[in-house]
Amino acid sequence: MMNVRERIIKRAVKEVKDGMNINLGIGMPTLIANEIPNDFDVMLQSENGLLGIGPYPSENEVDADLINAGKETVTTVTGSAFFDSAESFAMIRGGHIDLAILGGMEVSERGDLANWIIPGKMVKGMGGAMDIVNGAKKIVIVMEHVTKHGASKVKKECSLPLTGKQVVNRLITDLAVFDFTSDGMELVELQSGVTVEEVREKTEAEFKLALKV
Amino acid sequence: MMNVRERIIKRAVKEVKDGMNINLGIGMPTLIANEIPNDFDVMLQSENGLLGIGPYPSENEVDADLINAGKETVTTVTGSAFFDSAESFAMIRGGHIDLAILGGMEVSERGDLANWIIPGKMVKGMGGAMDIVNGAKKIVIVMEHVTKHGASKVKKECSLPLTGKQVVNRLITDLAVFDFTSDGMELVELQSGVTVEEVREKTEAEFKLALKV
Amino acid sequence: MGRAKLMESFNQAVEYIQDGATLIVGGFGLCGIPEYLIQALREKGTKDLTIVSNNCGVDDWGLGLLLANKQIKKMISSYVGENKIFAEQYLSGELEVELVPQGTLAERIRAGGAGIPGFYTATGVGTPIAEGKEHKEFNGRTYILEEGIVGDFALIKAWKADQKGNLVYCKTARNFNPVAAMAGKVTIAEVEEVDDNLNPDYIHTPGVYVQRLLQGAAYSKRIERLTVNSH
Amino acid sequence: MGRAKLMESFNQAVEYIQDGATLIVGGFGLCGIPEYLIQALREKGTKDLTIVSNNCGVDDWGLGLLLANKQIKKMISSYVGENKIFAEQYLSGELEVELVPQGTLAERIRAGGAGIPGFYTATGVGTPIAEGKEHKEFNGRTYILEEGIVGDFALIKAWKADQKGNLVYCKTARNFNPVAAMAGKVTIAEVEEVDDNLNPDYIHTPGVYVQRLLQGAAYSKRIERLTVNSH
Repeated sequence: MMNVRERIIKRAVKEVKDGMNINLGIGMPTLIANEIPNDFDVMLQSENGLLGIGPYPSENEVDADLINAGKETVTTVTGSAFFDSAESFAMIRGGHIDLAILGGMEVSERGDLANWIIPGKMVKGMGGAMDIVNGAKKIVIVMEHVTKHGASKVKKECSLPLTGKQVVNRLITDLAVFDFTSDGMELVELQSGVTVEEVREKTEAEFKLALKV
Repeated sequence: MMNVRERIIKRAVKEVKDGMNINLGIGMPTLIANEIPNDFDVMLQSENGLLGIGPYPSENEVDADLINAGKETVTTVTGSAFFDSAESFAMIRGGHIDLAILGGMEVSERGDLANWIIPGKMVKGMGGAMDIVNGAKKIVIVMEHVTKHGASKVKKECSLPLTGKQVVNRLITDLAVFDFTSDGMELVELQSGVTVEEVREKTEAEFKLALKV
Repeated sequence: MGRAKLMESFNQAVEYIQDGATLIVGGFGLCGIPEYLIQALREKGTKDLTIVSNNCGVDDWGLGLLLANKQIKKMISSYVGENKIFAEQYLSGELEVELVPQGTLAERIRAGGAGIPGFYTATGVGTPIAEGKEHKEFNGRTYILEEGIVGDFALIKAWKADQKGNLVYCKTARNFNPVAAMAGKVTIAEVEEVDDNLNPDYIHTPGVYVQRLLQGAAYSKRIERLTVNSH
Repeated sequence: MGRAKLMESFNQAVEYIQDGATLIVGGFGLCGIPEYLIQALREKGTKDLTIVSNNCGVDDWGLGLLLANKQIKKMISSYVGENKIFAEQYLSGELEVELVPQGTLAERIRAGGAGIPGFYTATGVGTPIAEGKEHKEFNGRTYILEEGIVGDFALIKAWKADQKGNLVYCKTARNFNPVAAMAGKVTIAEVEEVDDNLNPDYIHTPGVYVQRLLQGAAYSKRIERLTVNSH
């Protein structure tokens, strides 16, 4: 049986459509790249200044001048392009990235996202997350549904400082998939073996059921 | 004896210092390029997207993809660079051009410039002039002192719509050279054979005399 | 909008441009203009266009072709002095004109493409251009607010492209093309050459901005002011 | 500021950087940082610096060297999570920090270099970043005003330069370097190679932005996260 992260990743990769330009966040979202069908013509953007991220390099290929936004050494695919940081975020802020898949700490029922800071813990910074959630055409958040203590991360209101307000289009957890529209939050899919009751029990947010569920 | 334009050009070229990046306006200012000493390391900027304008091409060298802001075919010098229009005006607006020499229709005693439109005549547009006068580090205007009807073009207030307000640093005419500071307009040089009285007579604007005149 | 597709037909490429659309068109004078796309648009006859472009061609070439065919309702430009038909249509009230300083125009187009709805500039302060615009002081200097421009379509011309839509421009034919590419909801690029070995360090317009790509043959590249060195 | 001069000495290049100066420093993580200029600045010992840079190096490399030497008063960055000394100095109140979203930071630096004192962005609306900032609606969406950043100096790293100061960067080592170059009142660039045959179509930073130029040897180019493909 798949573990929690595998479940989330397997579902998240279905968001990827042929021909898209995509930004994948650091951590779990980065792993989605490996699952994209080989015959898809998809370009991955790295906000430090690359469109067309390739696989990790072999030891011989490692190039200190070629890294992704997570500061990992990478390679490029055919047809890639490098650009500066202002150009990179022009691309993001201007709505030219079709899809961004990012990790989350909390998502609220109105589609607010918190994923950059925990008060009381050391400040690290938001990096490009605030730009991406306000810029990319579709924002998909992937996260575990509950904390390790069992508390719901899908909340009425985020308790953590926000990364973006009403920015999430879709949330994928290990239990379910939700969409956020002007009508509110809607459960659109259940992960295999999960019931609506279980989702209700583990979700602080209020949500409606899509007709098809 | 030099004609009016030659006088102005000969004086204007003295504004050019070794090591400068310079934008020369269309018309009379363009002619200044020919007078720049050969041993000066000066780069001429063309606001359509070139730093490092060279001489006009020979017939064999003509390239439709290589023009200046006056839409004339040109060449490039060694060490030139091409860029897009946003980058070109970032360079201008951001104060990275040391000197711009432009033509004028009227200059006021406060350093206002009018050089883009004559009400009642066909509208053509300001091109890059408004950006340049607010952006380049030093703005030098070259123009004939009086109209062909003998009226002063150096005025108390411009009668034509402005290109820029309090933007002129120096005005060079066929009669004299003026500077504009927070203290007002000051006559700093006379062209050869011209008297202060003649300048006063042909100038509507009020100006002081610099000590050295 | 997803990624570039190399198309065969210029007519097909402009098929979805509707009457009343706003188009951002690359080029400076006649240098670097999308020759074939303009001609296809003339054939299609699309009307009431708002065109954002630094200039409006000459009477018988470039955007002047659309003007002569009365397809343009409004021009947003910095300089339109090369065109007699322009003057006639403007004076008769057929054609609206919004004059924008060249640097402000370039920056407004870039801003539109970069998701920036407005920015402040000193350009135009104290001139007719500033009338009706918000003024604001920063560090004791006055600036005016200018807004980003987004086009329903952008029509641009590059030198080379690869099949991912990455573009490279030639010399000063670059001009407004890269910013226009950014600001079209749909950007249609025509190029002289398709080359799948472009160096990723030297791409001027990343393919993400290009939705349709076409290769033209035998470009006219008319010269407005042929100037040669006499000695 | 006139044009670039190729200099011999990194120490001489940073000589005029005074205590309390604001520096814009290129690089993303340890990629594309001006290694030698940072080291020269450490030797010089200049204090109370305000540094605008996406990150702050690691404890023993990059801007972390200046931090360890207590030369930095304030950091303006988007992400500073790689540095333990940073955490200590921040918690003890020795170090001020202004966190700026990465895209806003890049655009603020570009704006500073481009003579744009402020622009509107949706980034940060509804978050702590928006507090105290002017909000404005454009077409029904809310944006906040962000201001341009200008540095007394910019310290940058490029791959190649010619003697006119034109620069070319390598791959993702480009990052913040081109915008930093624009926004320094004095821009000091260090490069790996001097090559007077750069192609003018492929210049990333035109020489107009570069006032001092130096060539470094044997760059360390430390890698923060070496990641290799296991198969």
